[in-house]
Amino acid sequence: MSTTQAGEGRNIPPLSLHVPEPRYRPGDIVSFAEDPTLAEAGAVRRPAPDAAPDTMRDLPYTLVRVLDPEGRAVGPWDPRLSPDRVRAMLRKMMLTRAYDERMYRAQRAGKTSFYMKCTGEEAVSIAAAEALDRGDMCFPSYRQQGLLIARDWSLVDMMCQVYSNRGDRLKGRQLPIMYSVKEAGFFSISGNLTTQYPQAVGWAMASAAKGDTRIAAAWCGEGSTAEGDFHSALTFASVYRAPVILNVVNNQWAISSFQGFAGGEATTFAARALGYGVAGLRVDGNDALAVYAATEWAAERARGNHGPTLIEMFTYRAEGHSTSDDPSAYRAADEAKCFPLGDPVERLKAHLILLGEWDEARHAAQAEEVAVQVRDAQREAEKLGVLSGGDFKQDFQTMFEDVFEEMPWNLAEQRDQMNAERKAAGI
Amino acid sequence: MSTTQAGEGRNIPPLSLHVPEPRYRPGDIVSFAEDPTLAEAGAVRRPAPDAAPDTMRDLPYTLVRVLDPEGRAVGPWDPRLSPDRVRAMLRKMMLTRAYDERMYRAQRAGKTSFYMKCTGEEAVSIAAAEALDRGDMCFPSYRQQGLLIARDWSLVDMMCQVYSNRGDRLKGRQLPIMYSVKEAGFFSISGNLTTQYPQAVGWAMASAAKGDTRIAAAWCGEGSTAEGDFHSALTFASVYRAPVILNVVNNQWAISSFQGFAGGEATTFAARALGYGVAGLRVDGNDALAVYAATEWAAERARGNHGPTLIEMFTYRAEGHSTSDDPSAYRAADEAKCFPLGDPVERLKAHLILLGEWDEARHAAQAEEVAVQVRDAQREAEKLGVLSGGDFKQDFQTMFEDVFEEMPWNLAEQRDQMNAERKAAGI
Amino acid sequence: MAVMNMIQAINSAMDVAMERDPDVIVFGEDVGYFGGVFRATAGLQKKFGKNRAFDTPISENGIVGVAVGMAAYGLRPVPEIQFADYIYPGLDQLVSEAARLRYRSAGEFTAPITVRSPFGGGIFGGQTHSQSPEAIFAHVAGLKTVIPSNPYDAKGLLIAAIEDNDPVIFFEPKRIYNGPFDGHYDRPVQPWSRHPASEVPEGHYTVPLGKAAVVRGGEAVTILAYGTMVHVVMGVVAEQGIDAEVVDLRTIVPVDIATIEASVKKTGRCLIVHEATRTGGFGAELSALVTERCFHHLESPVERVTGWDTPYPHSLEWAYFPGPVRVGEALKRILED
Amino acid sequence: MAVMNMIQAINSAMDVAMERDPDVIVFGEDVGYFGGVFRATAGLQKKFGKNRAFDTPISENGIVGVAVGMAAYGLRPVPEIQFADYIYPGLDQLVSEAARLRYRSAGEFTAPITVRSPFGGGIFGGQTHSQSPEAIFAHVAGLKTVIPSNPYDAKGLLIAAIEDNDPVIFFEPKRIYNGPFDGHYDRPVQPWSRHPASEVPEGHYTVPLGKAAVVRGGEAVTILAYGTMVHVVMGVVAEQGIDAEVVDLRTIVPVDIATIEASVKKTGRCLIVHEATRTGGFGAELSALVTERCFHHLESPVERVTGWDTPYPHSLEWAYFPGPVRVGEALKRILED
Ligand SMILES: Cc1ncc(C[n+]2csc(CCOP(=O)(O)OP(=O)(O)O)c2C)c(N)n1
Ligand SMILES: Cc1ncc(C[n+]2csc(CCOP(=O)(O)OP(=O)(O)O)c2C)c(N)n1
Ligand SMILES: [Mg+2]
Ligand SMILES: [Mg+2]
Repeated sequence: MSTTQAGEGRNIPPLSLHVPEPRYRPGDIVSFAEDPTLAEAGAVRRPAPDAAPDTMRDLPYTLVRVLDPEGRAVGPWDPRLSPDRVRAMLRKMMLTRAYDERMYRAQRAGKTSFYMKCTGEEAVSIAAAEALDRGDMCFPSYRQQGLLIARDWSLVDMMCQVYSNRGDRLKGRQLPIMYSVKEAGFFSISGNLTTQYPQAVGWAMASAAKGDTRIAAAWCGEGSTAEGDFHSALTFASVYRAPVILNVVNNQWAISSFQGFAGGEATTFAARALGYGVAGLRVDGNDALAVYAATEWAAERARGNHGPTLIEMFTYRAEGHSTSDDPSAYRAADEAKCFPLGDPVERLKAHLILLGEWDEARHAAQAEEVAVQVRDAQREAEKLGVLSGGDFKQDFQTMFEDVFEEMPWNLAEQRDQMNAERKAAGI
Repeated sequence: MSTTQAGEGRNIPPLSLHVPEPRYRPGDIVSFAEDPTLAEAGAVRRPAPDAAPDTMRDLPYTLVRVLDPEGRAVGPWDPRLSPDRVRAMLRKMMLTRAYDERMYRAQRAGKTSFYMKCTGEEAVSIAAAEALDRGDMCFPSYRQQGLLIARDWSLVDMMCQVYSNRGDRLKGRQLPIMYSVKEAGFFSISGNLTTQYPQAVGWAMASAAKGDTRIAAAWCGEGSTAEGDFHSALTFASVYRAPVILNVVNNQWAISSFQGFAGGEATTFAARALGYGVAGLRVDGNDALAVYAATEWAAERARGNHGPTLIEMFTYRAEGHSTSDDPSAYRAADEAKCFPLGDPVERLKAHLILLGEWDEARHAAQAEEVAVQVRDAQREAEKLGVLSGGDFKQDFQTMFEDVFEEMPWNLAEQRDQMNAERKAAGI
Repeated sequence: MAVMNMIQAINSAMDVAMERDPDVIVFGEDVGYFGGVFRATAGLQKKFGKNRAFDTPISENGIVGVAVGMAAYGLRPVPEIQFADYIYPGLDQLVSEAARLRYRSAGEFTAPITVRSPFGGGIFGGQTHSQSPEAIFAHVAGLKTVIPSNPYDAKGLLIAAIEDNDPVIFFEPKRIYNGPFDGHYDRPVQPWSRHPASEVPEGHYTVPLGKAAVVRGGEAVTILAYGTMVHVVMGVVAEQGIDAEVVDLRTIVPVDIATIEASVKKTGRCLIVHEATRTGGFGAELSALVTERCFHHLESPVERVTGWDTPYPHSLEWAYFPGPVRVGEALKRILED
Repeated sequence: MAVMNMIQAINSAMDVAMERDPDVIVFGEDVGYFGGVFRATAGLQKKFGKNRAFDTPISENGIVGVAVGMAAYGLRPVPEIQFADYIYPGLDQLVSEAARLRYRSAGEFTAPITVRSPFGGGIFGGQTHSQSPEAIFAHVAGLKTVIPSNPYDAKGLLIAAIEDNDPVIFFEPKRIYNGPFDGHYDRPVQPWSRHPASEVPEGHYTVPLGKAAVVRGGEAVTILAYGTMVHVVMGVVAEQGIDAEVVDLRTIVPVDIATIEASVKKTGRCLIVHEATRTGGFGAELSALVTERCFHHLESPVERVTGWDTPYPHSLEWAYFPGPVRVGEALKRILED
């Protein structure tokens, strides 16, 4: 080490730590300035789904949008869906919102311990599910209840899980909303963030190794991208060109932390794709047609053995993180209202009306209809009980089942002990 | 889910799994075709060290080189070092190589349990250390012994660690080559890959939070980039704009796995930087001047509060992974010889000769001189013992020390028990 | 003196430690601006600035990893892991790095980190908001593991942990953040203000690591517990009028063997209670230690009342939780034997 | 029948399992082309193709994570973790995902994964090539943990593990890959070929999980051990002519409690031997179980001979390793008590 080297004894200014800060905090007046990365509808090119990743390194820095401010579908990504299919999507989005609203109120009424809404993010799940095949496997986070609704899964079944009641196929073992529906290609939700990501890649690798035609798709929040599982998933997906779609739902917030704490100040989440040499898209997540188009493109890519796609779905978490959260403590009250990409239900509705395929009256009627559907489902579900303090809806014995396929001696003994002790204690 | 949807009942070809395969395997004739990503010396632009990351997204896809095929230093990255400094670097690189050679033979002679060479990668450590300040903190992997040699650390001290002998400051606790030298700004090496990466970022964050002027640098192999720690490190470095240089030493192999198994088929390792919105450079790691220049640039960037840099050092692991490895089982015999970027010592030597600052005779004399220096150091070190089977060089009691600052009762009891039992057994 | 609940006491401990030592910093998911999902770090960013109290990416691996590097620099990091259930991604940095840094560098580098994390069940949190993974940490050489059971201890132990020069895992029994829950989930929980240990000095003091507290003297049986279970045990003992000696371990590594040994040698009987899964839980170590050291004083086998060997089930929480019924039945067995 | 060492037996197990079931796949770092750093998967890629035996990125988290997804698809993955010391980055996927998938989905999804990993010391591997972390896995509900001590068992247990419908951690004591090491590091090691358990059927057979083997009958004391320690114990017992009953546990979860209980009730004395760190090691669970179940039969306290509560030290390996001296001294104490 030369002593003449630069640095020693230099009079240089001190370092400082950069700690990100969101644009607005409680009390601030929100006014989102023009954000050039949000691009105009129709402005982004659509490469062939088999294009090499290095021919589309621009895409992560822009935004795939189909619906323009008036509600017209424009540009190369327009999926040209029939009005019937668009109406079906709208209905499912409305049904999802109604379901959330009702279950949220059930929790507030003390009927269960916990609930999480996906308000404002309905397009992300519904439109993606519409663009996938029924046999494709979904590895969701807790905010993709829309996938089940898109696949016409029983609301009663979902509610029974939320209530941990006698009808709960998961035997009351899981926190509300941690659904598992193999029949609907919906993987068991984990409470540990991002673990589903490498699992989706593994499922896709298995499908590829077996010469199957089914692909996998996974979802995680933008905050969750910081977990190591995200990196494992992308690395394995890239190395083995796994037929998988990896969605990052950037709803701007992770509980109280804005997306800057996951790296969103420095670049987009779609740009993560570049580091792994895989295709990356950044999509208007409140534009159901854009979500559909991007998912369709990525599915075709995966199914054609052209490898994985990372899609950032740019959206906004319009409500609290969960029933345990009060966002007014950390973000400005009207951020959701001011979010530049609007509301996905309103936007799809406007599109259909513009096409002459929908009107306010039909919309109001449909809102009423899905509300009734949810209310009826709730009545059915509640017949099987709701969760409350000390009153068990499940047979105790089930607690010891399914730890292993066959119950080992220690669990059998523990079950017997529990029964004996409760008996001895007269309960 | 509409039943008319694309996909169901489609006659589509089966998926297949892509499992990477290196270009050459044992028995193959190696002939590296022109690789466009290797760029010509001098061809790559040098942005200002405070340039925004989004103004240099091209750099990860090319290669910063200073020495041209004849040995001339060309282009904007030429660090314009004095001949004295270049000669000093050359000497340290030769010393590192001689040290490796001798310790490797000591292991083969049964004097210790394990050794790892860095042959072919000497420039990566030596030139980087030369471009850092002495107070900057290094978080190395096991293949950066050159950092210690660059900082003039005692060879005898290093050897005592390799021998786990009475002179070993680490009390024989660590596998050979897992040095720790706080005085030389060299962090304790871990056997667990990539753990040093977020640690380096944490050190840099601390330095920044304290208004210090010292920065941190870390090294890991290209194979090690797949670990979750890599992702954590880059995420935290990006979020807090930590003053840190994160080096990926892409020596093409990770034990028996070529770099394609870490994602190297799909893109460069420098491109990982893009995903985090941080500066990324891809550098000819066998070109000491390029390594110096890139490190100097990144250090200036970090010290000026402009954030982290990820540098891929493109090089080749010329020997086996470790003394436990035989690379002839998995790679072509003459790959090292045919590696298009040559040998770092030869290239720096040619440069000095071209400048008229060096000649074959001086080179031969220096080779002899460093060999003698190493041999003398070895003699010194061996006076304090070498590792061998059952013969302890360390006081037993030390085994129980340093688990905690103060020894708790269980360790004190265990120490006493060990002493008593050995006494009882007459040993 | 002030009246504090557990959260307030823990908050006060960090406040005091940060006041006294500019090298103490706190960080974690939602820890900065918002002050933590349980509000344990509320107000610290405002008071000490963003350089000393800040939010992090959602990466437990990164949180612990950067803490190790900060500690190597010379800071005293106090990271929070939002729930103990999420500590596993950070485990390698804890067990392979923080725990062994002093040893492997022969004292050159150290890792004086205090990892705080809410743990334990009883809040209808399901499998991933209820776990008690303390046994995993207890098995790792080089880590200390601390579990307070009341506000006074929580503050004193946390300050001691932060001032300790070795890495400490500080598990906070979240069920008793707001009151000393005795396991009777069907009765209203008393607030801390009615409990003497809610009297907490406002300034600096420490409760030493590695020292248990005999929270109730007795002759008939020794009960070893920590965290929430101390209150469950005390409730049963009081209700049933058993002359038990109740030992609140407070630190499980290093465990206060002298206190345990003295108590069991006196009573001749021992019950161990914890919430974690039974097999391989810390109760096993306690049972082994007691038998090894007090064998000839024991009049009945050491018993364990623990969580069952299953994941933590959401709706069957109160059947899983080792509550008053199970503790009571075990005490009957032990005293009758 | 063929004569096999441990590596050959393990290799043969995978070969047989892959032959019989096209859903069995193996992968891991250096596992494919090269056949593993210990050569356990040698030849499998050549025989079964790159879709069924392949190299992976260096990401234990990814290796286990993709295995869970593959298992959900319907495969039977057999990933290798190169050394048990490197399993921690994959721990979350093991304990939070694989272990709980059947439970949390009420049987909809399962994770029939067998994670193979060389473990234990005695090879001068230092801190990160020597660990025995079995206790961590034993504490996790939903995982089985298997540790063979000889070629015959290794093959039969590995096939059984692969065929099992639950996740299994299969720890291979690397010190005995090539011969039944008895702890006398200063004597030449015998090759497996001189040991009867090296006679291994070439085809399919299983050794059931959850069943211990009484490898030596005896009356004076029961010794519980697994892996390398079985041979250390057998050596001491033979040399000292002690009438010990030696139980090779083979599976530690679920442990074969019936065999343990019967033996200890017969002998009245019990020694537990393992290489892992003492505090919170699996020996603690064994000691607790024995005391709980055999208390009135015990004539002396259950003892543990284990690794010390320190990281695994490189050059002091033989002072750390619980070798013949320590086992011998403990037996003396137990038999004299
Ligand atoms: C491993 C892990 N760490 C922390 C948590 C606690 N946690 C639950 S949700 C959440 C925020 C996730 O934010 P994001 O990924 O953006 O998803 P969103 O809630 O916005 O849909 C956190 C920190 C967890 N569940 N798992
Ligand atoms: C966490 C962890 N996993 C696996 C290993 C085993 N291992 C040691 S070195 C190595 C290869 C590393 O390759 P690379 O990162 O390219 O570095 P290089 O050896 O080429 O310098 C592996 C797999 C380890 N030490 N730590
Ligand atoms: Mg979010
Ligand atoms: Mg390498």
